[in-house]
Amino acid sequence: MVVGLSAAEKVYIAGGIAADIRGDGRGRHQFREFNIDTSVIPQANGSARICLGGTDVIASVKAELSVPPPGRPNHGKLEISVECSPTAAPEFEGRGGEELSMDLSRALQRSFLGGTSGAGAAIDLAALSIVEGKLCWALYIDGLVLSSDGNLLDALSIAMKAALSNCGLPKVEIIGGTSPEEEPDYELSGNPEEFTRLETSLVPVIVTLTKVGKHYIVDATAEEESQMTAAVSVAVNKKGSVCGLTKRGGTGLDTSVLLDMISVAKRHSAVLRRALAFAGLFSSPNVEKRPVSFCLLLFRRLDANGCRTK
Amino acid sequence: MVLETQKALLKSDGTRLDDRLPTYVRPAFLKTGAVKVAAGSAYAEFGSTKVIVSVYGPRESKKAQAFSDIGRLNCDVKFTSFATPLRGKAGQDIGDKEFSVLLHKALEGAVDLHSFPKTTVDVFALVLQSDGGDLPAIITCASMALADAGIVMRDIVAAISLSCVGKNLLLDPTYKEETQEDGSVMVAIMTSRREITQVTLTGEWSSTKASEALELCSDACQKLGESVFLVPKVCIEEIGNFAIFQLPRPPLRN
Amino acid sequence: MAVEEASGSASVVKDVASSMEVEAFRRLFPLQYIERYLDSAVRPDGRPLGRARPTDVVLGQVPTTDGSALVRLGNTTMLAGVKLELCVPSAETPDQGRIAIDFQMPPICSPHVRPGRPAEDACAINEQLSIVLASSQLLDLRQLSITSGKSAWVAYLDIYCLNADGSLLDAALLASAAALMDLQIPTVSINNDGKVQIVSSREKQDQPMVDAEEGQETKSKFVEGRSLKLGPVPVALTCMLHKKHLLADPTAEEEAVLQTVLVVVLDSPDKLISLYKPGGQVVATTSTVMDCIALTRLRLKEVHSILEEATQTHEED
Amino acid sequence: MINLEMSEQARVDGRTANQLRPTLCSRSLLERAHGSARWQQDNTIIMAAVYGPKPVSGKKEDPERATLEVLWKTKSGIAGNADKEAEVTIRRTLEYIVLSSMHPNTGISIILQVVNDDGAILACAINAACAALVDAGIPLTGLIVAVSVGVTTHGVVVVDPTKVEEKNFRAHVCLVFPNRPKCTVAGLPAPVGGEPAEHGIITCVTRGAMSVDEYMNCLERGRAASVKIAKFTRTSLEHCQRSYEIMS
Amino acid sequence: MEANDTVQTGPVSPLVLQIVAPGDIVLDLAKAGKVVRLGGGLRQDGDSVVVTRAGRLRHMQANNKYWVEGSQKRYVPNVEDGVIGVVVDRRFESYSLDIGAPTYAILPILAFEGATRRNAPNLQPGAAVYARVVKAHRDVQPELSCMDVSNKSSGFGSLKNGYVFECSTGLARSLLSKPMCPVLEALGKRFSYEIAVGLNGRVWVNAQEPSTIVAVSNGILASEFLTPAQQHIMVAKVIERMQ
Repeated sequence: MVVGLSAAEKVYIAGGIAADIRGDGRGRHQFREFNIDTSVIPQANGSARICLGGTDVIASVKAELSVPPPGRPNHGKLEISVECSPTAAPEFEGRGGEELSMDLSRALQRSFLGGTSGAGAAIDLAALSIVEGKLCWALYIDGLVLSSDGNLLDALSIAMKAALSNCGLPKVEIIGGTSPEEEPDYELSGNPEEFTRLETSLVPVIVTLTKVGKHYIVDATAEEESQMTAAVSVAVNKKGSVCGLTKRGGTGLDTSVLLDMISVAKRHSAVLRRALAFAGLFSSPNVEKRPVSFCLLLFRRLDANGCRTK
Repeated sequence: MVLETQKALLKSDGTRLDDRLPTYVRPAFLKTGAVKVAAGSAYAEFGSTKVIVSVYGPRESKKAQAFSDIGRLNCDVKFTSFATPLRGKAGQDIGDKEFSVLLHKALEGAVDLHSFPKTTVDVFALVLQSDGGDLPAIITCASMALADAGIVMRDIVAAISLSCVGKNLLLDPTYKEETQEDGSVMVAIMTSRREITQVTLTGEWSSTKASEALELCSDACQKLGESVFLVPKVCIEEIGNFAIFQLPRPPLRN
Repeated sequence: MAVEEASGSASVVKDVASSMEVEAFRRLFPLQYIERYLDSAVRPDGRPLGRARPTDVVLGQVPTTDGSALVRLGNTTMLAGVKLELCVPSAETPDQGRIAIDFQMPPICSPHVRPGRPAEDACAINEQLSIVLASSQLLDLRQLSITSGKSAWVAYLDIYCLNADGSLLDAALLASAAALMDLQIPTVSINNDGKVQIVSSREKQDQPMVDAEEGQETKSKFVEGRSLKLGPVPVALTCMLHKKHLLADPTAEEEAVLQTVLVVVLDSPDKLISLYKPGGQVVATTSTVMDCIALTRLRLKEVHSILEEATQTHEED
Repeated sequence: MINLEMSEQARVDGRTANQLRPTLCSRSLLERAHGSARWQQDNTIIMAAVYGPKPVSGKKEDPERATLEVLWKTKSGIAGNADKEAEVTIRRTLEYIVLSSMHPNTGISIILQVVNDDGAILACAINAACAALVDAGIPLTGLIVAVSVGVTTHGVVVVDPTKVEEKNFRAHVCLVFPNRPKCTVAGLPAPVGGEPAEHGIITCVTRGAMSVDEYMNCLERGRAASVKIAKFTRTSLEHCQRSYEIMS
Repeated sequence: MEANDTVQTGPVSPLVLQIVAPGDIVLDLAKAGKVVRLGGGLRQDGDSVVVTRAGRLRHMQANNKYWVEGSQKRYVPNVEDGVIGVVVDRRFESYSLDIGAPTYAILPILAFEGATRRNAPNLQPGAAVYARVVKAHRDVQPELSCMDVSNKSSGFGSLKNGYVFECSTGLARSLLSKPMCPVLEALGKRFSYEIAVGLNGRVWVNAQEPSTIVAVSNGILASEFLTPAQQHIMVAKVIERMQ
């Protein structure tokens, strides 16, 4: 993202951050207000769209019946990919978009998929298994960037968490073929009321801390991102565990600074999660897929500790 | 079943399958001047992970690229088709590309890009054999190759990875250990400045464990960096006579 | 007039040369630099014109392959690996396996190679290698057969150039042959349906006992692992022709300046596998061709003994 | 000479061992190309087109000389390693005759389209390329002649093998020699290494294994055959714009 | 063009008027004596003169000049050639002209008769210009001028109206030969037209009636491989068809 900034603007941005008042009036540790819509794509099993300031992303979850991955018969599959639409920015066309998409997908995969053994994944992979070694759910989580004004990774993680909460899996009835030799015989439930929801409490959210000058800020805009020296994206789940770490920007970071950033990110993630849970109350994965919209207008006034300042 | 294999990674006396303690790295061998025709090059072995990196340039940047008063670093990582136990190119290309991006990110903070404006330095890596810890090996080797090429650098970058298997933290994991890990950490550090240029973490980690792992990695990098620092000096005398990497050699214990 | 000019510029070069540092002269007048050496029948690296660079073959370097070799020819370095996979033989040749040769020049090997599409040189060498190996009797593809018409091995021979410093075909051919010498075909079991499975060394010890107990019905036949019986190893020698001079085994520097190249491949003193001369500014006369063949004959002996030594050291390890 | 009689019977199309196939060459067939030629040896047909000298940019630009580019197009249209190798061989062969220093900073493209392949394809292509370069008026130091020679399983050497013959033969060779120029000065062109200049080998590509003696035999037969093709090249040139046929 | 500076008179090459091919050695300079001038298609190699292009060897007694007359589609600039170019670009000091050569040619803005900084003809891209080659060296762009050696326009300059078509360089050369080329002579008897022939294989024709232009240009193009007698018959047929 090339933002053409004059020298004066650069000084203004850096100076504002140092003085704890940013261009749009926020402090260093304030998010922009955001808006979550769920069930925005009727064809998908679950979907959500989030507008975070000028950043606009959609996440969708598609569930398909599949064969368990080789070597892990009692696991399901989880795949994540991100696409940057050229409508968001002209740079996204061609290779530029490809590179950014790959960067974002890898950061999200790191945070959501856990280790190679499958431990620490956002969704309990064992819960996706239907018949051991034969049948399981494969969840395809796709992110689409519609408009970009910084902090894409956080927005995508929130959208994906909301989409997973919104996701309903139809019930599968096993009719036969349970013996190890046979192919399993199953029937998908046609009843729209019969679905299972995913356990999504452990899905992490990502908080990116962007270092500009000596300070770091949350939820940076594209302009602020262009002035960063380094950025660290930390994925944190409900337990307060770190689920993924990605660094951007070439400048080195001291280990102590990194550890400090992780703890700050943890505090922010708690606030974000609470807000999301609130949003979750308004959406339910029903079959008619009526779009449910929830606007977090008040969120802006929540500070890092989750208290209302006013 | 998963638990069983996890156990199999550690022997009853707490050592790993290759007799290492969990916090030990594999025997490493590093040498500069592996490719004579390159501006700078290095060869690295971490256990049976073997990589060659050569550096070419600085050369004139392509005209299509926008004007820039700082230089560009162009990284490219390739695997030989027999690097992994299963021969094949399917899916490997994506891995190569990601490695190229991560290598670039790990190095750009350490290289003084202002010292070669409007030009490009090429960093090409070839993984001859892959047995876990490929990316850290490439990063360490590449920073040596850059130093060998006389590119102005702020510091040497050393990198190491770590796998979390059950409760154990295994430093510098092999391929077998990597395939069964619950989480992993990869850290690249400028060793004298003690600054992290690149860090990735996967899997679920409690804060204390995460910081323990980061500390462990940065300490290991530090030690690796100290020995890496010696290598260019040691090899300068050798380059004049016969500078080709020697595969059959007594391994250096780290 | 033109002649005068030419001699004039030559004398200028000589004058400049006397007052110039060797390294600068080498860069500015590469041709004159090399010609000065050639006139006194010696090469810039101290070799006589007809001698190849020190050659070094190490077998079995890559444990992830079924056979591998590292070859160093002066600075030129090649790493070759063979991997075997099971396949169904083609209907035309039911009792033969296949060999697929891939020569690669990754960008690390030379400043002239860029990432992306393979270089023209790499394609040409790949083709030359395939033709030489097909023309020579080195590998009888019938040895790669397991059961006629049903199963066979396909050998993927990948050669990576790690350091390109001239005479690439010579080094690549040597590395290919050495990797094939190192190739170990694994033991396989064939069951009644003709299904072939690779047996690892540990299983091999257990399996026969089980078979004996279960009797005839599930009995699988074993085909013991072995190494290949190879024919005479073809040896290539790249020669450069320049004016009246004949140089064997050129370096990249010499190749770039002197241009006319002639590659001879022999597998026994009288058997010509290939003679490849792609253009160049010097024409080869019958006597030049005979000289090149004579040099290759000497090289053939040398390389065969190097290979023998390499196998011995490998077996001792 | 018993060998020769044997070979006469052995050749499917009734040719003797030293007999070339009917050869045909026509020039300036393509309207757009700066020079073009069609070379036919019975069923082997090659179409060559030359463009340039034209301005080039980037890596191809050489301030000392014109750069040559050869594009080899087979019927299937998919370029493999074999096609790339043919391009390299032909390009380096043509570099021997093109006076590239006359047009620095420019490029000359030679496109060779295989119309039909019935053996001796490389030799035909080189002859076609040479004819097209002459047609385009590219400055040349001389002409070249390419000839293909095969060695049968009995060790008999025959010229200009067909595709079927190439397949059944033990080996075959493509040889390129300089064409003997007309000369008004005695003693020129100067002999090289005790042989006439037109005996010098510019290019040699072998396929299959043979003994050294057999190769020498090939050289001799190839040189003899090249004289006929050289004569044909010259006569076809003199009958500019008209195709001309010989039976040899 | 190269010359040998000896004074004696020598024999003429026996290959004159014959078809020569690249590599042919036509003359031994050691024996040729007096000044020998070499034109297109020939080069000096030591003491011998060697052909580089196929064609007919020509010799002009008056100045002992040899050249090879061939017909190529690609034009290679030679000093003193009259060429027809098309303006492709206008720069501060000069125009760029496409003359069908490997590179564009330069026509300085002041290279017109009586041109000054303030008063120079203004040519737009696409304009056809008849000009003279004044510099032709392989290492630099060829340079043109619209003035003869005595700075007079003498027919050079922008070509207004009319029609430009391309032919081979050989045909262009034959149109300019003396005595007058039969086809032009025959056409001239019937039609009145203006013609400019560039040695780069471009011909400009202008006349009152468009039909005349068509007839003349077709007549010229059809004449390339015909004998003088055939040319007369062909022109007669063209005229007949027009009536």
